[in-house]
Amino acid sequence: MNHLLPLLVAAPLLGAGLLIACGRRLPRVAAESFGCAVSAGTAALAIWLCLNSSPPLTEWVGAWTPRNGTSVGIVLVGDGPGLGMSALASLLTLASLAYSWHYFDEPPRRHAGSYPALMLLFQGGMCGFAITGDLFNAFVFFELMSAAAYALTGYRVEEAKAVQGALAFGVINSLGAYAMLMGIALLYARTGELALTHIGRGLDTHGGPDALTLAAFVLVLTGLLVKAAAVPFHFWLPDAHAVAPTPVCMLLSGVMVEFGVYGVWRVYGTVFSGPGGIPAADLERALTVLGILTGAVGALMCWYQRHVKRLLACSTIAHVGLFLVGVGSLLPEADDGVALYLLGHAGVKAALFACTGLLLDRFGSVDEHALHGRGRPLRGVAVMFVLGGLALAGMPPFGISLGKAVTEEALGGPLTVVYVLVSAVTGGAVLRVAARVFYGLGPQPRVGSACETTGAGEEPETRHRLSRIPDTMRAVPALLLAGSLAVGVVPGFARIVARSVNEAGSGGALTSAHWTAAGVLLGLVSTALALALAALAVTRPELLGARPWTLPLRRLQSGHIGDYVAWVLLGTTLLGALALPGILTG
Amino acid sequence: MDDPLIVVVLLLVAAAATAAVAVRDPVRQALVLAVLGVCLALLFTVTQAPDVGLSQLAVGSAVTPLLIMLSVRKVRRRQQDGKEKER
Amino acid sequence: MTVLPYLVAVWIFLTGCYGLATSRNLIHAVGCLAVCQSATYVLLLAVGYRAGATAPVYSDIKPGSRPVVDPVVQALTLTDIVVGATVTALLLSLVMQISKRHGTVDPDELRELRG
Amino acid sequence: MTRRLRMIVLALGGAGLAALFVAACFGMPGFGGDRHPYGDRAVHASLARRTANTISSVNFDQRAFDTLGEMSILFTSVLGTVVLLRQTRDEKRGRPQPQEVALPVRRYALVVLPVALVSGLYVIAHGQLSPGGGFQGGVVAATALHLLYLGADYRALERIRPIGVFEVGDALSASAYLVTGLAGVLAGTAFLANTLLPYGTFNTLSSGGTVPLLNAAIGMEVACAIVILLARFLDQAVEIEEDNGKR
Repeated sequence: MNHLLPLLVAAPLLGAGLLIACGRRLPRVAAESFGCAVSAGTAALAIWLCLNSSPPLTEWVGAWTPRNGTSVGIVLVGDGPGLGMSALASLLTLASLAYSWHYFDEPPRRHAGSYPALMLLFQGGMCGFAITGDLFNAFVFFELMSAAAYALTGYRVEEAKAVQGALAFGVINSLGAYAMLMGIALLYARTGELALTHIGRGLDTHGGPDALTLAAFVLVLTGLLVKAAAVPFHFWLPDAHAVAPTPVCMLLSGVMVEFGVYGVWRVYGTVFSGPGGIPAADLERALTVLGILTGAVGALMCWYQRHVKRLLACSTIAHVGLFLVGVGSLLPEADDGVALYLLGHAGVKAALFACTGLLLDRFGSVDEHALHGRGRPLRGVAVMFVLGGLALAGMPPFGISLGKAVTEEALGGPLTVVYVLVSAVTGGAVLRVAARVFYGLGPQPRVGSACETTGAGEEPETRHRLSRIPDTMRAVPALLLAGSLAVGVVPGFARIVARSVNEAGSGGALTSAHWTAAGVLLGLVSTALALALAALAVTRPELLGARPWTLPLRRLQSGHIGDYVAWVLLGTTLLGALALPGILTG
Repeated sequence: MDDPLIVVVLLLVAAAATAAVAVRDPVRQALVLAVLGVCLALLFTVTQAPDVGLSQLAVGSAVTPLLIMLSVRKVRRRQQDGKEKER
Repeated sequence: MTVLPYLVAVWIFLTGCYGLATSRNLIHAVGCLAVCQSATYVLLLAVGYRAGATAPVYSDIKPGSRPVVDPVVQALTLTDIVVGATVTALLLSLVMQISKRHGTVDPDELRELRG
Repeated sequence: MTRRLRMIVLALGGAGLAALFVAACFGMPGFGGDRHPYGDRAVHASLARRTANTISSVNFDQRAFDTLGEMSILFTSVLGTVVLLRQTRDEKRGRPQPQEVALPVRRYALVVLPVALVSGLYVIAHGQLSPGGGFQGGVVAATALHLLYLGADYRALERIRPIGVFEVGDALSASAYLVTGLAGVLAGTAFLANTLLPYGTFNTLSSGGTVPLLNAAIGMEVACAIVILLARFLDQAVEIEEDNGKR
């Protein structure tokens, strides 16, 4: 069975190759159906392998099975988290392809296969990154998913915003990837190995951590955190996610950004967690500080957006902050919670983007103020949007709520407050949009400030403005929400997730994840807070409107590539400073 | 380091890279990048990496600068068209 | 002296970053990104170098007769060079589209996507 | 953000990163050191499989999965460039005027073209033996083809460069690489396993098992990819114009 692991990568890539080879003659429907079939097949394979991943599968590509404990090949690790992430990525790819099926804007002439092919390449890159156990190989697949994502983000080249956002995305992420490659070179210099476990062992035999270990750690994490959009590496994300075509946004926000967090968890756990790596206290400090910062900045930015896609993108930043706090605690229970949270978040966020896409295609705008009350006829979409907002705020029994509850219980203390506040603000912002757009509540806001991006004047992504919404585009968000709900309510699912996460990491500790009274209560509290915030914002707009002290924060989001590069460098320094104390004393 | 040749080439590479950043005009930057490509190819050859040197020579000193030149040509042509239209 | 090659790589990387941050022309910025990338090649090959060794190609030397430099880093660098060029092409095509849609390639003049 | 603030942030970040890097450099093993465990194993494995060029063995056998990823990045970037530089609705195609090229340049280009093309193919074919291989040879061959732009003119180049064929070739060679890999799975060994073909005689063209096959696939892929890239860029720089009616 472990021979089938590489197929998770090979199948989508081969599908893309065939699509391009035959795409010039293929009618559009055939090309898109083929794309859906390939991604569905890969998803099925990923799920099947995932169900059989205990004990974890390992596969040496090219049959370079180690002799005397060493090998020259590349190892693939099919454990629960890796296969789970590839299953999630494949399912979301399938959802986005289904969402764009037939209705998405005309493909370029004689290139009917190019859009599904790019999606499949994206999927292949994500699956490869999820299952690889080799650091350089991880870098390669990281680049693959980035390259596909840049192209997909700029897909609508006639939109001025789209090409600008895609370039910022491309430049910043490439820079992050090169930083990561520098880090890999440093690790290779020290240990002479590339497989994750071997690097970890090599660091341990060398003795305690020193400046080289710290630099390698900081550089590798820079690449991953740029992808995860942790503050201050996050500036590219609102620009890119707000302008990418909606089905691509579903993938970017739903799973690609989360791959950064997954990468941090994987790399720290297998490379830097030994005595020769970075002491646990340092990682905890670094990730907790960055996580709280990310959560706070993301939530604030999210609240003050009127461009709905940008608002959702900022809420992704906020939630990534919470993931980082959870992962940074290094507690096995928190890992379980984050895994569940991530699964639930992917479904909800993708569904919310899908609903926003429907607004765009129907009304040619994603501006909260301009759309005031115009969404009334879309009753089904309204219900889904509200449910999405509530789920984002942490309402039980959605998967997000369960994951959050488990993590909160593990973390305890003040970090719980951060969790509740951030989810309340992001959920509240979504609910505010729902109330204004779909129900026309409250007065139509008039205030606008000079430094903000409005969502008006966007082009629909479909060929024409939709007069009625096709069933596929409506079914996809509904199914995604149902999936997110299932994460929370299907009995035994949480236990399976917890077991496979613990088996792969967490030092063999076995924990169980389930609903508790305290968790439900916290979820209800954050939901109530979100509802209150939304109600207040709708009825008394001036009360929670833009404050002068938030202006500098919003001005930082300048759309200028040079600024973003400067912030990346500062972030690297910050990360180094946060992880420094343990190196100095140890 | 016993090989003074490597030191010289390394310094050449550093100088070329600095120049590639310092030159602000993209056309001249493309030329400097081509020089940087040749210097890197030289460095790779003296550090016993002929494969990489060959690759760098073909890509770094031919393809990349060519792509940059073509982009500049497109952008400039566009801007000239724009100016003529304004007149 | 034994750290000079590493320091050169670091210098190239930081110079590239500086150029990227202060660039007034997006085409120039993409060129600076290519400079950043060449830093990774220099670092990788410097790590794999072995004093007094020869290239790891056995078409004209007898196996085992002389020490060879590390072939792994060379393989990594080799593929990366070609890939770097194509990613540069991808970014340059975005720049061309920006020039069409915004009428400028000066990052200071791009006035959308703020706040 | 003002220019001044950006410079402050940049200076802070750059200084921190520089300090980190320099400290790390002094912790590195000295330049030219003798400890390369992975490299030594790779050399050993390459000789055991009778591949004279160790680097080709690493690229196309030991770490062929990396090369699969790199090839896919190449494929993705080319596809992305094709999509991004497509002719949009507000653009039209202009006919470029043939430009006068000096006769010596023209003759030189036409003489060098076949030489460069053949040397590109030679470099691909000898990838497992001598320095070179699919990546380098592909670039050389693709660039050589564009000498025709100098030697004749743009129209001649367009005639011998039917872009559709190259796009199909690009996709097919990528698929060929994958199919070679999948053959290993079907044969029951492993993905990209180099156990199907005999390893041949050391230092001959047919040595190395599947290495020459994968090498050829990469050579074709790279050549097609670079041709398409240059074609798209030339297209933009020479042919595609904005429709004067709009904007």
